[in-house]
Amino acid sequence: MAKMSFENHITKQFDEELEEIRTRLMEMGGKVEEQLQNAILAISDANSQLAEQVILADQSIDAMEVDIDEACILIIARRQPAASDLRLVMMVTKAVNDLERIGDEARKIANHAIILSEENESSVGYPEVRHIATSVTNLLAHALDAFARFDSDAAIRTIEEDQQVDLDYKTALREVATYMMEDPRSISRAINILWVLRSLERIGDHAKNLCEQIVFVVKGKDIRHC
Amino acid sequence: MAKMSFENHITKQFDEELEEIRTRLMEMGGKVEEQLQNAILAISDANSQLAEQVILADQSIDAMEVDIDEACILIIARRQPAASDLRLVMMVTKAVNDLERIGDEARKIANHAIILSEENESSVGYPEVRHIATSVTNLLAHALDAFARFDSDAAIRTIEEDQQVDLDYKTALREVATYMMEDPRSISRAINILWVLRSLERIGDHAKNLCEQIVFVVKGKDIRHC
Amino acid sequence: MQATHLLSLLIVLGSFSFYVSRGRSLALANPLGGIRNLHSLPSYYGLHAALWCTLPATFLLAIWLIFDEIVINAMVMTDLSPELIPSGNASYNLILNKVANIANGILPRESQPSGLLDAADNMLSLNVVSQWSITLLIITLAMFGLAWSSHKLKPDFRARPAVERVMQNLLLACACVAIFTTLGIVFSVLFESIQFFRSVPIYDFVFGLEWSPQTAIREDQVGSSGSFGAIPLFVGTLLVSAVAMFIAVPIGLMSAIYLAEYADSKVRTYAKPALEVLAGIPTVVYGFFAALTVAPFLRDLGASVGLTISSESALAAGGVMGIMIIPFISSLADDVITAVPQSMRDGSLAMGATQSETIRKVVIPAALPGIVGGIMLAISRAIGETMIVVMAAGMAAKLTANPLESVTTVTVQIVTLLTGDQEFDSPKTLAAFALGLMLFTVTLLLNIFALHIVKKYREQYE
Amino acid sequence: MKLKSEQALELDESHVTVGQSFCDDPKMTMRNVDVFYSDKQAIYDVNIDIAKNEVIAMIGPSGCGKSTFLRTLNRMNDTVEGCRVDGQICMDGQDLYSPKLDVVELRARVGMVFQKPNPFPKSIRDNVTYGPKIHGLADTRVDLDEILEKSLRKAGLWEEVKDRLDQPGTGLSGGQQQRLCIARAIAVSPEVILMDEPCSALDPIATAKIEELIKELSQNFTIAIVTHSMQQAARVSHRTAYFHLGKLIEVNPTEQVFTMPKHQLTEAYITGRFG
Amino acid sequence: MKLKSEQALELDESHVTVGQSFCDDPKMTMRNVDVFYSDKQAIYDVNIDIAKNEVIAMIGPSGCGKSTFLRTLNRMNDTVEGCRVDGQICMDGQDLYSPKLDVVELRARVGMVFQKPNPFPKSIRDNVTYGPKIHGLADTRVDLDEILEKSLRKAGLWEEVKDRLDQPGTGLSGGQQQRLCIARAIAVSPEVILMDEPCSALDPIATAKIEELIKELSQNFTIAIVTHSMQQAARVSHRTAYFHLGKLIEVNPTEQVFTMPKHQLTEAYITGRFG
Amino acid sequence: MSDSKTLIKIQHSLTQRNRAEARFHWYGRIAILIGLMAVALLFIDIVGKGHGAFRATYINLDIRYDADLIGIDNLSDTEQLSAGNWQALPKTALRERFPDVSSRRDKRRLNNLLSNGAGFDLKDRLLASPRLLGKTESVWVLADDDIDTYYKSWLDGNAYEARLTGQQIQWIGELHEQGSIKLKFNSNLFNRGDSREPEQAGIRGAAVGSFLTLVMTLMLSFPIGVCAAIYLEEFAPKNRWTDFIEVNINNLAAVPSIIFGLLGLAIFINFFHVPRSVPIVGGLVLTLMTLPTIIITSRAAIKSVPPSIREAALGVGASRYQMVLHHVLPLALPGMLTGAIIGMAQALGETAPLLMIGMVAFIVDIPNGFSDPATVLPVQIFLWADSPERAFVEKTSAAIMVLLSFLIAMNTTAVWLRRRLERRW
Ligand SMILES: Nc1ncnc2c1ncn2[C@@H]1O[C@H](COP(=O)(O)OP(=O)(O)OP(=O)(O)O)[C@@H](O)[C@H]1O
Ligand SMILES: Nc1ncnc2c1ncn2[C@@H]1O[C@H](COP(=O)(O)OP(=O)(O)OP(=O)(O)O)[C@@H](O)[C@H]1O
Ligand SMILES: [Mg+2]
Ligand SMILES: [Mg+2]
Ligand SMILES: O=P([O-])([O-])[O-]
Repeated sequence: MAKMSFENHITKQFDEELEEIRTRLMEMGGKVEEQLQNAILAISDANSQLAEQVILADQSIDAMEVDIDEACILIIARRQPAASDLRLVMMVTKAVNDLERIGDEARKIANHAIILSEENESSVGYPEVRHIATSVTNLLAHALDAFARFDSDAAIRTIEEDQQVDLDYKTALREVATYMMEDPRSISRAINILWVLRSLERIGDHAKNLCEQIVFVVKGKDIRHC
Repeated sequence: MAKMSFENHITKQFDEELEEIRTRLMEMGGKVEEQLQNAILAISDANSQLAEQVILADQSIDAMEVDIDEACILIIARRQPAASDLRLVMMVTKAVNDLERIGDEARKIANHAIILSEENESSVGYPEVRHIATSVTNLLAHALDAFARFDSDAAIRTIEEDQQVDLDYKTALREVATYMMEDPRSISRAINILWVLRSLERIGDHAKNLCEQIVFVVKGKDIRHC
Repeated sequence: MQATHLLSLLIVLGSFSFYVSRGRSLALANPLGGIRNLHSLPSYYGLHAALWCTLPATFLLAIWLIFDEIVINAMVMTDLSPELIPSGNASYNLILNKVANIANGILPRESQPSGLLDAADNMLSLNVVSQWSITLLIITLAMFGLAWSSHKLKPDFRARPAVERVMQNLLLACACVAIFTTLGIVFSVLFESIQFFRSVPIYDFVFGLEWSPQTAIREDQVGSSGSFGAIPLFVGTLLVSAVAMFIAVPIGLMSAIYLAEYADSKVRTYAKPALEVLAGIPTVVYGFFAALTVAPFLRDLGASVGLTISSESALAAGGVMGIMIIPFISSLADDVITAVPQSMRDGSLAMGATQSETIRKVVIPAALPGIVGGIMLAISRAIGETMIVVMAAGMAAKLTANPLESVTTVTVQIVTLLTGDQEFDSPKTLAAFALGLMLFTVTLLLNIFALHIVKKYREQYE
Repeated sequence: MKLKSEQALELDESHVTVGQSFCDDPKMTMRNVDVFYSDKQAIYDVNIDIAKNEVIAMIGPSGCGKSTFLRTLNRMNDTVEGCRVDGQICMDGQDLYSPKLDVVELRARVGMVFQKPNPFPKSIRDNVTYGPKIHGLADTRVDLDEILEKSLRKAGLWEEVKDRLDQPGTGLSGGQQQRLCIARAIAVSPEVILMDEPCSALDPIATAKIEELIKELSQNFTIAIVTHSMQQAARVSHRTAYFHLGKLIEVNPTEQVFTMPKHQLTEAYITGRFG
Repeated sequence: MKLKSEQALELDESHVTVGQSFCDDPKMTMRNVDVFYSDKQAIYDVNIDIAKNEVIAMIGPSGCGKSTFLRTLNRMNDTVEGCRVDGQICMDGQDLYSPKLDVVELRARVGMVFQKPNPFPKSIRDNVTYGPKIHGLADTRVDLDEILEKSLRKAGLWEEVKDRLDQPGTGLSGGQQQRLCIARAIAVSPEVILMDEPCSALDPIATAKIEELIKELSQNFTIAIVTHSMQQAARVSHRTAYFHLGKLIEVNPTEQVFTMPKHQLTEAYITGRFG
Repeated sequence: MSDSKTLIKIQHSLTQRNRAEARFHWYGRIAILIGLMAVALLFIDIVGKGHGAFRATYINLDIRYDADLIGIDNLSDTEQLSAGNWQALPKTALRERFPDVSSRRDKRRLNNLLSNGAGFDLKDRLLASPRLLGKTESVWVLADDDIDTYYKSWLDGNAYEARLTGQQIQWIGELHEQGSIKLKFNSNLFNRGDSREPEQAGIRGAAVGSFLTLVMTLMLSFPIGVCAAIYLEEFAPKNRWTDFIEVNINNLAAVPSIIFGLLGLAIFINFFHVPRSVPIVGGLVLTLMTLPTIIITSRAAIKSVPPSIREAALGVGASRYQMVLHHVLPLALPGMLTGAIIGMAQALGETAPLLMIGMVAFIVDIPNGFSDPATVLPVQIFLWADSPERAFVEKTSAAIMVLLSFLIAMNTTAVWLRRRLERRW
């Protein structure tokens, strides 16, 4: 039973409500993914306008979090979900948190993009950022994908992916530190790069959390911190 | 109704269960607070042993998170909490997440404490860390206190405190960056300090989240992102 | 026309009005866009007309029927030549009867005084006039009713409530029949009894130890010295009833318990109706059985063991009466026992009680008031039972408590006093009514008490 | 750290209903309604509006007067001896308790569904067409059949019973029976439907179906439903009214009542803190 | 993305109960138990252990055989005509259906509490002392009073009724009556208490009190409870058994059944996916 | 947890308790057996006594329809017919059969073999086929009741000779050997009214009287009873007045039936001067008597219609009358009918009140209408049971059997109806 459905309740209303929070979560995921991509684009293209846009859009993600959370609470109050339904609802209320955090990190990246774009045109740290950004974007995409399909196997694979990202992140950090020591003028810029990297790493972690939640929903096992 | 109680259910069992998750959350809070203090102590005293200890102890915090989460799910499945009870349970499942994150950050600080203790005895950045660490420790203490008393006013005051911490954090960052540029040898050390500062800032944020949750429980209003 | 013909006529008129008015209401509804625009359904308009058409007329007919004979008789008698009018109530009726008989051709017209013949003719013609006038009156009244109701027929006329009000009064009238019956009983026994107590002091009647009404017909003793002491009758009645209850209560009760609690459904489906057959057997059959089978059998049995048992013993009558009452008690007890909710039994059985413990300690105590009420009803029935004792208990008013002897009962005496050739107003006849009064009073008290208990109990689980 | 004090859970003498009791376009309005059973007062000074096409749920502990409240709305209380209603209850501005009003007509406009499914022991067809027949709603057989099908469809029962319309309604399952009763009620095109614990005699599956149905019906009818299941109220209603000892304590949008009730008594009831 | 297929929700011919049906130190054991009502089979091949001092809850859709199962445990089924039990049911290793066993003794050892509170129409005192009296458990009046107080205390009723022990038990409120029935059952010191939907006739408040009581009693007694409320099962029991069409589908620790049931049917029932 | 002490105490008490249980069970069995035995005994007794009455003794005679013997010349002259000496026909034929009987006493004894009504039977035969006049025909002629009693008992092997002379016994023996005496179906029992002669007496008059009385009772008591029940259950406000009506009804149901007889006597006969012995009065009295039964059962039937049905009807906007008429009444009708049948059965078996209103009169004619004097079956039984003739015992039993079969049929119908139509909610 690696996949599951949340249909076929006697109360169609309940089906709809569960479907609703799922779709909204997916929507939020899509939005967050977009934010992340834009933020990364803003950095690599030094596009401060795009960055501004990302920062502005973050509010809507925050609103989504609050909305979905409320919907979950309503479902619990109304439907007394049990077993898989309950796990789904609990998962969603945790997942929105993670997604919101991802959104926040994307905003932070965008913030740094603005700062970076105002600075000189040096490309210090860009390759590292690009490399990790790609991995993290994939990670998030896979996580959301796994969620869409309630595919716990895919989720577990994604969790493994995150370990690679963490390794890459450490390497990148070291490299950026090296740049800094090599060229103290780039320190200010490098620090920004550091923050961006850190944000990306956090995003990876949050995507991993998402995957853990998926496994929890599907298998009923809490695999956090294992 | 700024304060509230979770007693007097017809089912005493329910009272007990709610009390149980509350106490466990408080316990977890205490533990996390201790971790934070130890981590900070490990940095300021360059006590790598203490830091190791912090890192080890983090596992028990993780376990606590999983346990409390499970208890919350059971309460929902069993008792169908509504209104304030439901808000409390939902709050707890979010709060454990924040506490766990604080624990994680404390571990990270401890990690950096080890690195820092292995490096030279320079005191670059220490004052900043100390300053912010004190603020953040207070912040957390206040948040936990507000939770213990379900005091939404105190929680709101604590949220305001966090803004000060954020300001201080920014100042500290700028100072550490200055150190780096002034003394490139200290870069590696300073980066560690940066991470510690960042961790402290996140802890402040998480403490703030806790407070927002408290307001949510007591007032029923979701004040996140406002 | 005769009353029955008039009634049929009214029925015809009523149905006619119904159809006409219903049709009219439908016609009214059509242009308005369907019957939903009428206040009531068309049939109510029809009913309204039918009621208005028939009810007043029927009422009038009833009054006419009650009074027309009286009025005609009075008219005939006033026209009667004064020398033929006798004094005294009894002979007044006699003359009237004679006139009526002449008029109806029962008495031959020949050899009757001409005054009477005139009166008879007078009566005949009056009868004809009366019949025609009532016929006319009724038809007019019916037509008036129909016209009135047609006048009211409008789409917003509230026909349904109007019809329903009439219905309610009809129903009420039916419910009052019971009260009239009771009143009838009370009056019929009370008046005659009062008359009786004028000649026999009530004290002598209630506390007298000797009962020999036969002496009262002897010419020289009319109304004066016949002994009307009812005590022997009551003792006899009680004796027979006691014997009956002695048999019926244990058997009836245990049968009910067995059937309700122990018997499986197969036994119950056969045994219960079989037992109920006893309840359906007419008392006269029991009487026959008691008089022709049981009494001789008992007598012979007694003789064979050296006991003298009267061939009309209280034992035979009471015994058979007991058998008659078995199903009465058992079905009443069965009712109250089955009314005890199964959950009581389950509760007791689940505690580890045996079935008899459950019955004795839970079911019977819970049902006890009902059972007691049932037994009291049975007693009242035994006291009032007539045919068995008439046929099997004998006539001798003996003051004895020995069931082997012959005794007589209140009901036996009522029957004997009233079925012979009776002279009205003689204390002997009136005594029967006095006995009836006593019987009614006693059973009334018993019944009210018993019904009260039974009802109170029933409500407990409802 | 208890709720203000123990007394806080009791009612003040002069209470005012908390929340949104009134609305702009009310279908029914109640003003200062008191209901008595002989000497016993069952409802105290209730003021509330019921909006058009809303589902309003009445909840509260046993004996608090929910059923009584509901039954005043179509004067089913008239059948209870000694029941007296004071105050004003109007539907579309018309006083329900004025002597001029015909209760028969009122009950056709305000249908009722009872706790225990109570189909007439007649065929399914006769059950549904009974109301239209006695009210003269159909002039022809065809009209009647049309009403029959429409009502059964609305009650979500048509597909299940269309092949056995002439079989007795009592032969249906409990849930189907209750839906039949709903079909019967809507066959006379009422404007308001009252439901007194319509699911309490049903198993969870049938209950779920009825709840679905209520949701659908709320598009065409105004529905007032009494339920002992708070969750049910939470699921089906737009607004929830909480009764306590005959007083209307709180009326608010359902979501609010179940997550953030305004009155302490409501909170106490919702969270199971009575006793 | 549905559950494997629609058929998955149906039972295989040869089914095996999922989960932890057995335990090490069982109070009662059932092996291959079938129960028939005349020709109709109500229970199919049930195998389960009930541990000492555990609370085991039976849940399942209406008519699935929960009550039947429960009543086989103290042979209350004997009172139903045409009921036959096959297989082996033992308590402490002793076969309950052996001809040698005296059901009177069995029922004293396995008490039962019914759906509707059924106090005898006697005084509270007589209700509780009924069992001890018929079983001759008390030699003196003092003993009896002691049992009376102890039982009422255990049932949490002593404080409420101690001043009116001689008033009729039927005068108590529904919830009190049910606790009286529990007191009556424990007055004969049974080892096992069976409860068949003990709260379904009670309001939520009384229900909550009974649930409390069950929790407390579970320290001294083995309790088997049938309930139609899944939440109740979740609240009071240690293990939960799910029945479906007379078959025992799953037995597992309650927490697991309600958060992570093993069998799809259990999951479907718990989450409300039947119909 | 049950301590072993408890268990031991329980086990200790068990033997005695189980024995008490068995005893109690047996009491029940014995009680029910006694009841059933009483039923059986009664039936066996009645059937044993009465089965003979369905057959009567007939003697085969060669009858010559001699107009002179009878003393008529015109078969269409009713006056002649009624004055004719019909009994001469069988007497002559019998004397021809036993030509050696000569003494007057013997002749009378010989004539006593025949029923007094035998001649009238022959008259009917002749009137049915007038061409028989003057012809001879072999006819089975009804024998006297004493002969009947003797012949039946003799056939059964224990001859009852008390009322016969040796000579008569001998004649019968001869006739028997000739095959000229035999038992045939007793059609008189079902075709005739009462008679002083047992062999002539039939139950038809009583049966018709019973029927008319019952019809009267049913026509009055059922509608009134049902209406009263409806009023009391559905419309009556709860007040003193209706309580009073209720108490009245319940009490009337338990008032001894003879009291109703007194009522009938005092009110209908003495006050309204309705003639005695007529079905109208009988019907009226029985109506009053059965009314409470019908009201009570009807009320029970109405009560058993669940209130939810009423609420349902009111809930869709039916008025109270529509509710009663459309829903309550149809559902309660089976119960009401059952009540009516039971009431009728009760009325059919009732005797005492009818004695009071003069239905004990000796009435030979079969009543033709409600105002003809009549008697009823149970009263007929009472009368016959009181008659001294031994042959009436048999007749009585037979009448009882007929009455009982009616009653059982009615009660069975009631039970069947209840089973068939009763609804359980
Ligand atoms: N016919 C009646 N006569 C007298 N009192 C009544 C009557 N019906 C109800 N009551 C009383 O009126 C109060 C309100 O009753 P109501 O039936 O409206 O309560 P409810 O909220 O519907 O309760 P439940 O949840 O038990 O149905 C109760 O105290 C009840 O005892
Ligand atoms: N006395 C009986 N005779 C025949 N069949 C019965 C009897 N009692 C129960 N049954 C049948 O046995 C099956 C199981 O019944 P049981 O009462 O045990 O179900 P349950 O799970 O307790 O249902 P519920 O939740 O409705 O109480 C049902 O199909 C029922 O119809
Ligand atoms: Mg109610
Ligand atoms: Mg059950
Ligand atoms: O929000 P985070 O602390 O998990 O990055």
